[in-house]
Amino acid sequence: MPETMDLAAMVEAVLAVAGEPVTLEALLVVAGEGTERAQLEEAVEAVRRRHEQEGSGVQVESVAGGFRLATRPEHEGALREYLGYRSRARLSQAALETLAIVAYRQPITLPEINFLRAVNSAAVVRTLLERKLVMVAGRKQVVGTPLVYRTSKEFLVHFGLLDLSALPTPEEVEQVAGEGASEP
Amino acid sequence: MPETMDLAAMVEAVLAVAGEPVTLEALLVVAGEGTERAQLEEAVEAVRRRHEQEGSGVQVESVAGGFRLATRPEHEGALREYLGYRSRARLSQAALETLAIVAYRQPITLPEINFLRAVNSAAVVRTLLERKLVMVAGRKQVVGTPLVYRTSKEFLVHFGLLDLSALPTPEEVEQVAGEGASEP
Amino acid sequence: MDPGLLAPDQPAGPTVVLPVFEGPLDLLLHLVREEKVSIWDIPIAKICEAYQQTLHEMEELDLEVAGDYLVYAAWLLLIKSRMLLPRHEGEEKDPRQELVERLVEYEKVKRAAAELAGLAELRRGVEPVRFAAPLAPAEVELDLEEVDVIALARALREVLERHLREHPPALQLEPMRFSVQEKIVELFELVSRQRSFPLLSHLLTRPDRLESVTLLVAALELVRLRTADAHQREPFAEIYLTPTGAPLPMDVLSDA
Repeated sequence: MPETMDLAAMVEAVLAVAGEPVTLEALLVVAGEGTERAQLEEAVEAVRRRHEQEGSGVQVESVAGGFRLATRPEHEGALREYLGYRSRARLSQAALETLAIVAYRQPITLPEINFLRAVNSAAVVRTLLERKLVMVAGRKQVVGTPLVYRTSKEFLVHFGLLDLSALPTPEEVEQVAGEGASEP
Repeated sequence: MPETMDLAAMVEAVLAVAGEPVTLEALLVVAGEGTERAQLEEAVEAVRRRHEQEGSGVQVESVAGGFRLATRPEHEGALREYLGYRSRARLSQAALETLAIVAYRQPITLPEINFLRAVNSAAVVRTLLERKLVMVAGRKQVVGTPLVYRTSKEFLVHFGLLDLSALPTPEEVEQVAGEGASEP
Repeated sequence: MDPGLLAPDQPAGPTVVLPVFEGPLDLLLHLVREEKVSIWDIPIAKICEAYQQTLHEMEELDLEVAGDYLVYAAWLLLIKSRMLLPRHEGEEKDPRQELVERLVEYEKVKRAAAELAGLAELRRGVEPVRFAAPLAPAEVELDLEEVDVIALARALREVLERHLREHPPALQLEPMRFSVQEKIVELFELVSRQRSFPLLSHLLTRPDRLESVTLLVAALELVRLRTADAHQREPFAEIYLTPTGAPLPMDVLSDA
């Protein structure tokens, strides 16, 4: 029954990109005229069975009046491990903002960063220190003698800059990236 | 060999969640100690083979230095129908030319691109930056210290390349350069 | 194309179909191919003429002929004139050499672009999967590898804009440089002298915006005090002030 298998492949493709439960009605629309409800039900079952085989890491779930493809509970540990690994090579928006402030306003203290971001950025600064993008460059001689931060050599290497004067100016960014341009 | 199948299931779960290329190194970290590189390669192959069977709507791709689960081209129509007409816009001829220049000559500056195309390409480069197909990789140490561009990871994913060495060589391009190349 | 889709009453006559060119090199390559000549031995006079002819056609079609095309038109003319000069064996290089080199390089670019287009076409419909998972990353994170200086500079701009929104600069109050009372007296004298005083022209020719504003308030006061009438023939037309004959009240005069 090749037709069911073709339909099954189509169903799996839709479920794979949907990111949310897909109803049988939606699948009927996608399949177009000439496809019976029963055929689609069979196709969904075919996808389900295929993922019950050994070696599959995902399954078809029936939820909220529809179907979705989801990982299996037994892989939760692996997924946690993977997401942790991935986030070590990533920057949050908060980290990017803080890095930008340090890059353009260095040397700068944590209270000054907090003032600009209006959020306590201690944890983010710690992350940047761990990633070696930012480093401590002494203390500021004001009340509380806070630590001052600078970008590191690794920072320059990562962004391909010879020195800090090579950071693009706001005007340059506007020209290159079309910031603020009103046309679409 | 149940162990390979267990590893394969774990690999599939990770790929399913990642939605982006996952390197073998990442999989090694996730699998933990005691898992050999060769075993993991075998597991990835097992996932790949399983999705080459009839009835699968997804495939394992080797792109941008890793493995990725993605849909197959034959379901484009179904996906477009389901997702609404949200299919990525094709790149213009100007964008393709500029991208080809960046891809083969990176790192490269805007004046160099302009020279090769004999047309001011600032707007095109801006579009490519917005689509994240190219990125700034620092500056060139020549008069005016212009920004230099290179292709991104997204570029490799977009064109289905494992790495830059997977780009067709100039000789290969020469061979296939038939009528197609001259059509506007 | 479905012939039924064609409009039945299209104007007859030849229509010029001009391909879209990506620039002067693209146009030149097109001409070289159209004239079926070798790129290594371009008949410059012929190509030069065809090039200019195409630029004319583009202009007639109201296509924008950018400066880039004109630079090449001038270069072609220069090469053409150099070709006419006698050259001695092995003394100078062919005047066409640089042009040929650029054309060859550009042809490579076009082929590579076609190659990329082909690769992209094969991948239409290839979309990354989004399976449901028990754990999702809490926050959208950026691949450090993909963060460049432009992303950095944009992030700074966002911070500064947000900061400015949350800490708007204190309202600056300018010291009063003109008094309404003084202006009432001044304007009253002007109106009385002229019988029909063009208010708008007067306001618009003041060098200081603050003075114009003060004068406008003074004019409204004059009308309110019934010492002047205001007339306007139509919206946005000149506003004329005419004296009613009534004097300025004493309190205005004494405060001024």
